[in-house]
Amino acid sequence: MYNNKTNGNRIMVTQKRIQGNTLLVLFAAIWIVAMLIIGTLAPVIAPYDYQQINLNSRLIPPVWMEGGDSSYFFGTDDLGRDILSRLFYSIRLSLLVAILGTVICAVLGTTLGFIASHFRGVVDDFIMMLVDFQASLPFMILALAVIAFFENSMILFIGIMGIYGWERYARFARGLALSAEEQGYAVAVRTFGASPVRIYLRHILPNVGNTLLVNMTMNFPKVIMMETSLSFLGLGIQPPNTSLGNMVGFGRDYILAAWWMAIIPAITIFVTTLSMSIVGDWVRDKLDPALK
Amino acid sequence: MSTDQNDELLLEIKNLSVGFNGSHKGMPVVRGINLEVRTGEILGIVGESGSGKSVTCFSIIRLLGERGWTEGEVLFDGENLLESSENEIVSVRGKEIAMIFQDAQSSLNPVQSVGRQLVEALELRKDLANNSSVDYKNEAVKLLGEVGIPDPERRMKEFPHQLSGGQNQRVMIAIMLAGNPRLLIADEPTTALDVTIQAQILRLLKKLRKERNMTIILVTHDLGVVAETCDRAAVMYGGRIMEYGPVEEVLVSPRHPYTFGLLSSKPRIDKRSEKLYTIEGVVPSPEKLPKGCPFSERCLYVVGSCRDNSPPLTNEGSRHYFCFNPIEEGTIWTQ
Amino acid sequence: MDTVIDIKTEEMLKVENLTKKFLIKKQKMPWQKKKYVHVLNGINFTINEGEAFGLVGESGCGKSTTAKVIMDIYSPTTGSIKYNSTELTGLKGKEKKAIRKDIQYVFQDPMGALNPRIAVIEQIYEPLIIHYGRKGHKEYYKKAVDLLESVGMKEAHGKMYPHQLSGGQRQRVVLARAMILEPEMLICDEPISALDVSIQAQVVNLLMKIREEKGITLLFISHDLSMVRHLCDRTVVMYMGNIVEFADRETLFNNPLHPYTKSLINAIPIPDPRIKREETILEGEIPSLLHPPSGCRFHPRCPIAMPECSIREPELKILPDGRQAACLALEEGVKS
Amino acid sequence: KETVNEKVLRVGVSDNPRFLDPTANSDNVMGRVLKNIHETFIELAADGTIIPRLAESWNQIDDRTIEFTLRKDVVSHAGFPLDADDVMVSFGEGRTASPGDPGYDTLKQYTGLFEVEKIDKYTVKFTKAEPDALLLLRFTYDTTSIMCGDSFKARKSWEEWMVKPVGFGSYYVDEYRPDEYMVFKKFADYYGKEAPLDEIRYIVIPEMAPRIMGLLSDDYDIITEVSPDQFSTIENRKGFAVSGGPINNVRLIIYDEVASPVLKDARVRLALNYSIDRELINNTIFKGLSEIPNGVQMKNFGEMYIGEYKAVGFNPEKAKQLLKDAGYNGEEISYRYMVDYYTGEVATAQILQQMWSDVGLNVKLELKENWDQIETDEAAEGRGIINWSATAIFADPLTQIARLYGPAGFFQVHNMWNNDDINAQFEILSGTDPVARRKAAKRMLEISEDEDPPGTYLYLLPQFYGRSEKVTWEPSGSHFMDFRAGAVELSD
Amino acid sequence: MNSAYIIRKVLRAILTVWMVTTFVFLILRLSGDPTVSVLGLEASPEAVEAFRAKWGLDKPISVQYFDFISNAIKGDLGPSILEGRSALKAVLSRLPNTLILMVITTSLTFIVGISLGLLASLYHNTNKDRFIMVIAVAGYSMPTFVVGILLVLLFSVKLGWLPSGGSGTWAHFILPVLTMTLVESAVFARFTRSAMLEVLYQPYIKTALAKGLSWWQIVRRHALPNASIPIVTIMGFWIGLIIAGAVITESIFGWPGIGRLLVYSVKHRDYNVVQVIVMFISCSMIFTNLMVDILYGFLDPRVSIERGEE
Ligand SMILES: Nc1ncnc2c1ncn2[C@@H]1O[C@H](COP(=O)(O)OP(=O)(O)OP(=O)(O)O)[C@@H](O)[C@H]1O
Ligand SMILES: Nc1ncnc2c1ncn2[C@@H]1O[C@H](COP(=O)(O)OP(=O)(O)OP(=O)(O)O)[C@@H](O)[C@H]1O
Ligand SMILES: [Mg+2]
Ligand SMILES: [Mg+2]
Repeated sequence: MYNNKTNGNRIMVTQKRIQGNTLLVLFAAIWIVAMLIIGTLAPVIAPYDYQQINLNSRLIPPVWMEGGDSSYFFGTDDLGRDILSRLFYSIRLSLLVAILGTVICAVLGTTLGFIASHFRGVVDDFIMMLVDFQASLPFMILALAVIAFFENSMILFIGIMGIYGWERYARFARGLALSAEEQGYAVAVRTFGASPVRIYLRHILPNVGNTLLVNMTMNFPKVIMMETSLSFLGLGIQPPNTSLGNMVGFGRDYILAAWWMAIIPAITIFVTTLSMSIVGDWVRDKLDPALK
Repeated sequence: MSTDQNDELLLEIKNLSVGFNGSHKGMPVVRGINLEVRTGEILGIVGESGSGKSVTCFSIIRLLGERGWTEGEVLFDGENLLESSENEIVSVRGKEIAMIFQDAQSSLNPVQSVGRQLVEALELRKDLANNSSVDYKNEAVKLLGEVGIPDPERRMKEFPHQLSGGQNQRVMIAIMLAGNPRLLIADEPTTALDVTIQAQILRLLKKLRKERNMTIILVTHDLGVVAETCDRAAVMYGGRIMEYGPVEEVLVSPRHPYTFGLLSSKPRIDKRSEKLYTIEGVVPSPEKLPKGCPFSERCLYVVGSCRDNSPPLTNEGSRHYFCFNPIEEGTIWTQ
Repeated sequence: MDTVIDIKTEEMLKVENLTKKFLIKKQKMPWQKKKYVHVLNGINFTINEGEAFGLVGESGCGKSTTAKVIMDIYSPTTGSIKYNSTELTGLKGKEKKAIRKDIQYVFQDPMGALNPRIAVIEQIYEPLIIHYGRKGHKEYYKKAVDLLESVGMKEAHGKMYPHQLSGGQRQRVVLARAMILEPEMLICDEPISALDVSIQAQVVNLLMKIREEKGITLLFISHDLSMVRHLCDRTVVMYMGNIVEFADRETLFNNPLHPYTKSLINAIPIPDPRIKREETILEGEIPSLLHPPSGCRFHPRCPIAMPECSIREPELKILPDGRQAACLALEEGVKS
Repeated sequence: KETVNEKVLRVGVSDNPRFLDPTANSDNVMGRVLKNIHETFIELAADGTIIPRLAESWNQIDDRTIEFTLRKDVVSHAGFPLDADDVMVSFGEGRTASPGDPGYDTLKQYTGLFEVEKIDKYTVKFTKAEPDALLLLRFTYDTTSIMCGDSFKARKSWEEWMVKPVGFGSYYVDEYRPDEYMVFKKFADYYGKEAPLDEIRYIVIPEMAPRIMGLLSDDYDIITEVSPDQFSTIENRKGFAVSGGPINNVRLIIYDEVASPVLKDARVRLALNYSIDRELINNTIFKGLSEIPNGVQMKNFGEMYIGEYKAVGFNPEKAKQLLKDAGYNGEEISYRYMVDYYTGEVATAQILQQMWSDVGLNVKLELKENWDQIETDEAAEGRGIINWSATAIFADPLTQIARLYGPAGFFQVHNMWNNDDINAQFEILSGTDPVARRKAAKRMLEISEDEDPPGTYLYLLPQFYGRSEKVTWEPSGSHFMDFRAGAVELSD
Repeated sequence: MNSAYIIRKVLRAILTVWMVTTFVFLILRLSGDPTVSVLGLEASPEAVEAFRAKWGLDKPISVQYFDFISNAIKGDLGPSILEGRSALKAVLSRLPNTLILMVITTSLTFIVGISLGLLASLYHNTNKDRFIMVIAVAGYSMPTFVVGILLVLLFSVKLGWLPSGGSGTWAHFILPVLTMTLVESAVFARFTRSAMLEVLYQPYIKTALAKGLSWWQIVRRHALPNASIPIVTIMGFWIGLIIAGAVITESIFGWPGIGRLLVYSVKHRDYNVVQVIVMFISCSMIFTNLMVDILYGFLDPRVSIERGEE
């Protein structure tokens, strides 16, 4: 009855754009779900033992390339291990570490940022000091500290990844909250006697959450690559165990001679990050009342 | 105060419907209204809160936002603004048609000083840009003074949160006057002002009309303001125009029961009653409007046909209304 | 002075000597000087339990600031605010939260006071959650819908977000939110300015009703003098951070004493085009708060200003009929 | 910068030495360049003959004493003529003579200490405290290079000297930028044959793939440390070639029988030795281009090469049997290693682990961040297996297996393993009787591989280079990249 | 801001630097020692002892710490154990390389990132938006190593236009800068986009439109400044990011910068060099963060970092 000719303009964008998005979002969501499934089922679906070295079948290229072997879909690595199986296990480990690490990190950082913004003064100074401390401390040294005092363990490793980058969340959260706190809605709920926790979680967080969400999706590949540096130091995932980061890291010398060793996991990281960004943006749009 | 000095049509709204995708089940909130605005007149629009006054104004300069849609025509100087290109509408906004927003306090950029926001508007003016001798800052200070902001020099440097509600509203007015538009749409420009300043602003608007032949659409709830300022008035209800004509006629002897009810609701300064008169019932929401007259559910003068049929346009000289059972001439609205 | 006030005379809110200055020039660099503007200059008034107390005055004279100071949005520079003889300034913790339940504030800028990311109905019943926990969610919702309806809106509006509402609808949402806790005292900062007269009437009737039924105390800030007159038992008139006149309804509107009050009442437009009113617009520059005029702050614009007005600042005097006004012309011994 | 006919050789290396004075330290990267800028009295040719360099002639007086007569036409990079004083300074106080001197330790470690005496302007006499079977050979090693005495005395600090020493070689150090590049220039007044290049630039590109790409895009003429898996990348491109092969260095693994209770039993260690398929590693990882040594010894040892000895080799059945005998029950053995101290260290470790696990040995890989966490006494706890290598500095077991496992070797000193028999053989090997020495060498091999192994050999460390065909150059069989006269040619 | 505020900030800065250096001091010393790196694996125990005595490594750690601090206060940050010369000099000699790279990449990243973010936000949810995002995310999530190698393959090996590594001429800059820009621009692009989307629907943008501003003017004058808090926040830790992010780029291109030096010095436990670098990073970090804090106040006048000051 009424057509949908919109009245918007370049800045206030139009209707069509929102609908065209769904296919991409669907693909991204499927990818993420697939990653999760692969991660969970890795032991079941991996065609080979991912640690089984077979020096006689080294560096076989993926099936679609000349010299490929149909029993090794993505080929083999420098020790003749099946890349596909290793990829599955890597996804399992990396997703676990990255997701847990990112969540710990986001919660920790955001909380501290909010606390700094709320209390200001000495508390702010103290937290910002920690932030500066963490930010100017090369992460490598923190890892060394951990190695110096603890045994290498998975929980510890995830804990370490949870510390990686918290200072960014803290800074973002603090910066945005400083501004949001002064906005009418925050002032208004304060006059109702709302507790700071409520003000921050219910009112300020949704209004600053997008930036934090972006930071989370941005953090993902960095956490994965961080695995490698830590592995090189003897912390976290170590050969013959595998993770996406380690596959890339240990495969980098082969990038010219056997690109599949590093590029296949790199593409996995890329597509996963991309999917997370797409889904993240979609969630963002869904939650944005301005688009309703 | 007559409109026939200049009968040139400046703005003509033809069968305009406006709605929002997603909200109100996609039903329009403004439903096929027609309105004519002549050069140099002040047109008052009054009406129920939520009846679509602001939405109509926004749609004229195409600021409905992301999900708004329009149908119909908005002819400005004979040009359909709803069809014009992005660049054309940008050149119309501010310079030809300016709009004072209702929500001044939130509509100013919170992180820029009011002076900067005002100067920016001035800088967009072509006639000033060609004139190298103008000092935008001085002009801005002058404008702020004109709208009655005390100590304009200092206020220039202040930020919206440092100003009072009324001061922000005046800043908003100044910003929109800065473009020296031919048509000024003022959406409740004086709600946050005390009566003395309101009078000052209204006087300014009248002066502008007189000196620059500026045309003004004044949306307001204050019937007193309409009575004192406007040449003609339109009364809106439920996305429709109910009654439309010269102020003397609409406010003195309203034909439409809704106008009548409105006038009766206003407390008088010289009288006191225990309870104010209100129109019974609740405004219907856009998705549940009755088939016929939108006011029929609350109307005291409702007749059978009101509910099912849209009342036709009745022309009575220079006034127009839509009603099956108009109020008789001479019914006195004062209680 | 209480003689004319017919309602209970128990003091509820006592504002004493309230002053407020704002920093207007931040010291961005250590060598810069700070600059302050004095917005309130020692305000005194007392609101009695159950009464409707009006606060009117020129735009920018400090009405909202007064309200915000009472609400602890701004902290006062000096002065005291007593609520049922509890000192509000410097209150902390539980006591503060308890007081929050008793006094509610309706913001002047409804758009700013609403969270853009939360559906309005949730914002309306949020105060209930804050004070009574999550349990009665359903009831809260119902209560919120009832309130929405009582201000002339529909349940459907509740599901919308602030930017999807019209100005008047937002204003009513904010009002509903403030009423939901059934506070003892409600401070309304221009709660009806964006409403059409019919809904204004509906809202004012509602306020009067709850006042009668629940004994709620109202501090009503408005520019609409006819509404103030209709609603408020006593009213103060402010001008540039000072109280210039204070009286009960009949006295104030029938016989305003202060020249500023007079010009206010004269400026009210009358919704009848046939009546051509004398336009008495105040002449003269509106003075700056930073450099307030000497003596009486109103004298540069005062139609009856005398030489002495620019020298001496008038005090708020209690006149024989119980009203208060601050004008030298009313003081004995000053010749006009 | 480059004029048309200047011959500049650009070498892409993974790392440059931190010191250019031979006594400052001794590591592979130093060995790669030193002989290009420094000269010793004599030099050992690939065929085992001795070529005189700075020394015109020499005269070995007995097992402990030797005299060198210097050439008279030699000038240093700084222009000072060479004489006995330069030698005195090179082995004198402030450089290598006493324990506090910066070069003391390195010299002592690789060649032993000397008493130096100036006989006349061009004759010097060296005396050792103990008889030394290798006395003459010692003077072929880098640490005995002669420095320009006047320049050394004029130096401001050792640190400054270290990166820009003044010697007598065919190139001189022109510019040294740590971590960036290092430039050697032709020394015009070189006494011998003129250097074939005007300039050598050693450019540091730590990563292998960029090095290879740099070669292919003509940014370098030669690159070092290319793994055999990359050969095709280089060879498939016209105008590029690879070369290289094993050098005089045996890659080893070492057992800590003291810290690890499981390894106390020699049978378990033997089982570890037997279960390694070394040929497989060479044939796959190195494409057969390296070599599996016959125990910890080199073929070029000549008389001292024990050809009749048969090193353990690959025998999984025997390994299993040994484990059974030892009552090994899957106890965990830790294997500590680092990421890339030795080429392909990570890959090798994983391969070994797999091979061991095939015979039932439970070896746990523990990646460590630095050597401290592996080799120091504080890190001993729980240590089982570690990586090592042994260079045959001179073609004699004394500088390889004996230096490694002898009483002064790292493992005995640090109490990771002790064997009195080996120590007795070491005494004999240190003597000068050739027949007894050979017997002792054989015995040492037997003890260290078949009886009470402190570790085992893996393969000869290979070194592969990629180069543009504009460069005619062949690797030397050691770490040294020889760019002196006759060794290299650069066409335009 | 008043002098008390400044004093507090300075104290905080000093405390932070102290904390960082102390932490680094302890951790490096507890987890390794430069001896092996300098003397080699098979150094004799005497040599090791002599070496440790020479650099004071044999003293109890508390004494070493005290020496370090007291020297540092005097302005002497000690020698580089690996290089012999003063650690400060060792770092300073590489600083120009890093600074040049940093300045160029930072400005480029900034311009490219923000422009991409802006475009994406203006074309929100269209194909252009998605395309920009895919490019940005690709650059960002592909390991730096891979990005660098691909660039070298294209520009050096295939086309032969640019040197594949090393330093010296302006041409050597291009690929490292390009790599880092490709990798890091996404940071700005993503944050700009998200912050812009927050702002573009605010009511004051409507006001600006009503004034008659074109979309580009609106972006420049209203949207971007108002969206800048997260952008400015990233600037706050940009220095740390870029130094850390540079390590891999530096090793691909053999670029002699601080990042590589840091990794190298940590690996070989060149204590003082690590200290100098960490001090450099933390000082710049503290400085930029202070600037950012002050900027917050400019960007949003409602924000007062020192609340209570009225
Ligand atoms: N962005 C939007 N999305 C959905 N619905 C909207 C939007 N803006 C306005 N509306 C709806 O359109 C109707 C008319 O709104 P409008 O703002 O024009 O009212 P108004 O006549 O200006 O009222 P008031 O006097 O209260 O300002 C309202 O019911 C409102 O809910
Ligand atoms: N945060 C602030 N910083 C500086 N000045 C302020 C601040 N808030 C208010 N003011 C100033 O205080 C004065 C009083 O403001 P207030 O908001 O109380 O006025 P008001 O009486 O409510 O006016 P209106 O009727 O226009 O809303 C104004 O001049 C305003 O500029
Ligand atoms: Mg409106
Ligand atoms: Mg106000």
